[in-house]
Amino acid sequence: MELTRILQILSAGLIIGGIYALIAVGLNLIYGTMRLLNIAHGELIMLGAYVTYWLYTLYGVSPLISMILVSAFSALIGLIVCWSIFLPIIKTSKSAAVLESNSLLIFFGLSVIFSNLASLLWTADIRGYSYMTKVFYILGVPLMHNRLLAFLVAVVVCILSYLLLQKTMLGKAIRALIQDREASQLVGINARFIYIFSFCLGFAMAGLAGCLLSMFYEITPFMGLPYTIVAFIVIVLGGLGNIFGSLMGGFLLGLLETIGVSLTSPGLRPILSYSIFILIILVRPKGIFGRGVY
Amino acid sequence: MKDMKMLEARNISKRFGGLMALEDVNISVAQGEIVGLIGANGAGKTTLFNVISGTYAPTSGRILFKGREITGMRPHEICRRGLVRTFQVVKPFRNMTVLRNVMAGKLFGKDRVKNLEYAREEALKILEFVGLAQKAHVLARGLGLADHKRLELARSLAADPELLLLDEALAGLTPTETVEAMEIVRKIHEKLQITILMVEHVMKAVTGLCSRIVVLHYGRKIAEGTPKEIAENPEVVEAYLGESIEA
Amino acid sequence: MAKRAALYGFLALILALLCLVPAFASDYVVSLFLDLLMWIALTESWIILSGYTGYISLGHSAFFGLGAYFMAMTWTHIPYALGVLSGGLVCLAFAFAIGFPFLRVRGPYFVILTLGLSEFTKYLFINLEIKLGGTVGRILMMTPGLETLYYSVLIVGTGATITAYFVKNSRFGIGLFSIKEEEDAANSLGINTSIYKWLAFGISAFFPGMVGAILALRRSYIDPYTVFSPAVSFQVIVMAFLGGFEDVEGALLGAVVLTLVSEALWAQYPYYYMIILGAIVIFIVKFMPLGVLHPIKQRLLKEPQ
Amino acid sequence: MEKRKMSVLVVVILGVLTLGFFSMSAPQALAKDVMPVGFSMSLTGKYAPGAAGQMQAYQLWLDVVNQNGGIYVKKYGKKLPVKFVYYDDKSSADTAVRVYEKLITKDKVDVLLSPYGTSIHFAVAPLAERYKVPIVGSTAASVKLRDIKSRYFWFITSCVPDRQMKALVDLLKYLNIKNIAIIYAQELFPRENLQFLDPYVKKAGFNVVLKKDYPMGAKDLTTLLSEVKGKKPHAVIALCYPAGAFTITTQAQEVGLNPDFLFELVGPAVVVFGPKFGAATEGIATMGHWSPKGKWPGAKEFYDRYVAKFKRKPDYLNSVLSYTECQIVQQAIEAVGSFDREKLRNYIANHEFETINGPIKFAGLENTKTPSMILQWQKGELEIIWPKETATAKPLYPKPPWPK
Repeated sequence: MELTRILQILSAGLIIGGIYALIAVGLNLIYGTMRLLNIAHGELIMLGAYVTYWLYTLYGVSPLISMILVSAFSALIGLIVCWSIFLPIIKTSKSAAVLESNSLLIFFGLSVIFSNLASLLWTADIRGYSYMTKVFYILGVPLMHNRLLAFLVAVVVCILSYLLLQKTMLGKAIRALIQDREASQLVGINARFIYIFSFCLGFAMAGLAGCLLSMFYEITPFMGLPYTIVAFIVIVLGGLGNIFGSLMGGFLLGLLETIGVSLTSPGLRPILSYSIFILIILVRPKGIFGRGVY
Repeated sequence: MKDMKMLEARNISKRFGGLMALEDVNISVAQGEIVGLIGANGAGKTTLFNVISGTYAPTSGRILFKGREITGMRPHEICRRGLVRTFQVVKPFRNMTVLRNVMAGKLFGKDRVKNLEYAREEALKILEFVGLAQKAHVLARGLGLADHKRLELARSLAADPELLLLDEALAGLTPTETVEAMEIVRKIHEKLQITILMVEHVMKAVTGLCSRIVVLHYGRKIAEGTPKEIAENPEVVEAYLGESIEA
Repeated sequence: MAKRAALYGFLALILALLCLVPAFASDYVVSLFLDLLMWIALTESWIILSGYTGYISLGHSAFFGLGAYFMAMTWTHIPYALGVLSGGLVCLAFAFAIGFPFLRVRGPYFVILTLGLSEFTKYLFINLEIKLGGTVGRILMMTPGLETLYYSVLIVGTGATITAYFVKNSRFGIGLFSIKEEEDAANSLGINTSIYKWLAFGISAFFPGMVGAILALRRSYIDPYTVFSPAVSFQVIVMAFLGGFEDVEGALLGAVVLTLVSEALWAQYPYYYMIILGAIVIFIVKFMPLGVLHPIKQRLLKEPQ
Repeated sequence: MEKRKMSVLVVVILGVLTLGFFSMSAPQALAKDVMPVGFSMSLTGKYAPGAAGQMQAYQLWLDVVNQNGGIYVKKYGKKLPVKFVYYDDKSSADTAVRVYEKLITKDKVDVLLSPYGTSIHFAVAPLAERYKVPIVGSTAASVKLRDIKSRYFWFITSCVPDRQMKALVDLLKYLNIKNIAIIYAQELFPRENLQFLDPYVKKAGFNVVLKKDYPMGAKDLTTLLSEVKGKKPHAVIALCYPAGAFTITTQAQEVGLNPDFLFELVGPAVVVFGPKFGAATEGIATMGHWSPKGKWPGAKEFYDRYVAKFKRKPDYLNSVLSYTECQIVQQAIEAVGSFDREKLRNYIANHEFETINGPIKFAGLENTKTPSMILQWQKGELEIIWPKETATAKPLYPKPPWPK
């Protein structure tokens, strides 16, 4: 195989992997700290994409600026949802199992509400816009500016969130909470604040991912579910609660998919990625990187 | 018959990655004995229990129960042969009633009772025996610690053990509760004729109940003998006991 | 005892009424009940594994789709009843085949693993279809009438409910609940946890296979995207959770409440009903965290819990 | 205690809702002064984006008819305004089947319109036969429709894969193309098209340099497209659905794949395609058999009204097919003069209809009157470029390079 083609495959894998990582890290943050499986994650991506789309088409706001606006908007949704629904429920839940199942239901309700609200407000039409469609060559590999941008932003945000967890006091507190909820509360960590913080951060990352994706994929009210499924698979591959694992898992899945496809047929991609996923979980029932925080 | 070996663990080693949790441990329990297993935290007591009861397979070594090999068997198979354990951190079936917890032991233990009604009657008898009968219909999660420990005992008894492994059945109890619990253990041994191997931190209980004591230290057996011999063993005193035995 | 007899009588009466539905109701009502019974069958069978052992499965759509495809492939070659039954048996066999390794995986990992399974089977069938038939999707001709399908689903739904009831109140059921509460302790207490989970998984897969087989004929057109849709699994979970997650009655009530409420809303507010439904789900969880049945039950039993 | 009360309240509310639903009476059967027309629509779920164009076409027809005071029905001696009775089928075939059962047996509507999409058409078709109700299908295309063997169901589209692919290959021959690459989605319609494309291609003696499939929902086709580019085909035939068309159009620009002829099966006729890709649409061809410039009565008028009402263009496939369907139903009612199902059926089966898409006549289930056509984006409009008889513009060949 010629070199440019190999590079092409690798770059495609890395780009899609970077976006997977961004989506998965946001999801895992919420799972890790609160043990809540957010099945409305894809719907937040959808909302982020719509907000970017409308800001761009109606007011000409550049998606570069929207990245910040959308993140803030999603964080605000996170704040409202967390404060009005989840904090009271965490307080009153009788056991972890009840909490886990009830949160699943609530997120299910939210995802239904979000996607149908979007469809009601903006119709179910497919939407999209073109932004930064100039092509750029790196080592002979063509890349569209918007995808390169999305990749860079995703990676930077993932690394920043990783550094946040590693280097700051807040990050240490979050990691402590992920590792041992009770012990961390004993040493005086304000769990309530961290819940809200990680909830908002997770939501903001989903919104941001939506903003990035909207630059090159089509937008519909029901686009969320496939992203949720991918995010689930990535966080399980990397280990639940393991942020570093999600980052790696995202890239791993992205590369596996593109490399696998180039060796076989694109039609086999889903079979390939799901069978690899199933095999990995059967061999390592706690993900490749296991639980724990790096 | 008194000297028949109920349990024989020969040259047990267990390695977790680079950590040697048990190294060449030999331990045997004769029928009718109460043997105490002591050692500091991390000495490998619970690991030894896990290996004997089948939760972990040993890295090397053999385990014989009533002269038959049980090495590598799964926990339920070992239980059905009459070797039943309790857990240090109690593991009741929280959302089932106390009675159902004990019925589970009756249904799946050595007797493998098929009839639910019969199991219920038997379970009630056992609850009576450990003094938990009046709470038979309470959900297990509503019990206090002392009752949880009793329930743990009752559930294990329901499985009809010949050898009972008690993992810190007395830990965390108040002095009065400890005395009551010791009484139950004694009753189990004397009335039900069940052989007992117990891990215990409460030295009063160990010396009061056990005819023989084995001491583990960093995964190795460093001493074995009567309570008196152990108390006078300088190596043990240095490693672990020290002042607590005098107290 | 008298109370129990009254209850049995009541249930028999309901069953008899259900049998009579096609005789006096319009086709629309029959099809509504068919839908309802389908969800009952799916939810009741789901709780046999997930409600009783706590292994929450998103794999129901895999079994549903497998049953549907089995029927689509054998339709007109083998008799209807045999096709439905074998649809279930194929799923049972499939669940048994994958059960041991799958059920070693616990907690949320199991949830996602089963989601992966149902997606995997979906794409497997897409590729198989292309290899075998050249296209994706099949049309089924000369399908049985609404009444036949209705009675079939009635039988399967009743069967699933009765099975769920007897499993729960049996020695087997106590074993399953012990696994849910403390798997290690259950194992140490003599329960062969792997076999128990494995059996529950198989039984739980049997019914959606049959339902899928029947529903394939009702749709008369199937393709992998629609029959392996994860929506089936999600809806089953919502119903089971609403009902309180581990009760035969709860699953029944959850299925009935969600189906009827969504039907009532759906006919009235075609654009809003999903939003209202989502809000209702959140509302119920917020104010009845143990399911809709729980407060009623508490009131009836006056049991301090 | 608060909580307990709350839960009881919830149960009561749910109960009332449910009861209210069941006690709801059927539509009033008083003097006949309105004509209920029923259908199921994918308002939510995965088909919702495509179904929007159909729903709007129905609404436009409703407006047009009711502005004239309704449809004249001889039996009642007056014009009856149309009232829609429709439900959301959540993009699920089960629900759609229930909707039609409800419309027929409970709501007792006078006439039925079709649902959205091939799979739901297939699920609903047996009902037409069972209840002997005529339904004119719109947004469905598959060779399998010929297997349905219903006397009460028809399909308008001429995008039936065998005919469509023949038209495509004829065009390719006309353009004198030699090397072609085929990429196709793993879905019913694209696969069916491939089935028929293959033999035509073989017969025409084209050189197929690449033929690969991709899964539905694939988000990254750059590797596939750069492989295609490496083979240097003259024509790229993408048998895709709208999502794939978006991805292919974007990523073909990215990898610099610019064949002389680019055909994307379904997608370029979707309303948002033009606004999204702007100048990049130039030269992209797709299937379809309508254009406002077509020499058919009412075509332009339909287009203008649609744009005026919805502030957007109609979907050249879904909206037009659905509107055509309404026209056929309307003409049948006017001719028969009642809602007698058997008479309506016979009329639809045996007569020719004048529509915004030209004359339509059914042979069996299929509309054989309308030829299969190829559309192409030219200067921001979709033009019919094939066959020559209905063409509104000449084919633009070779396709110009992507805009910088």
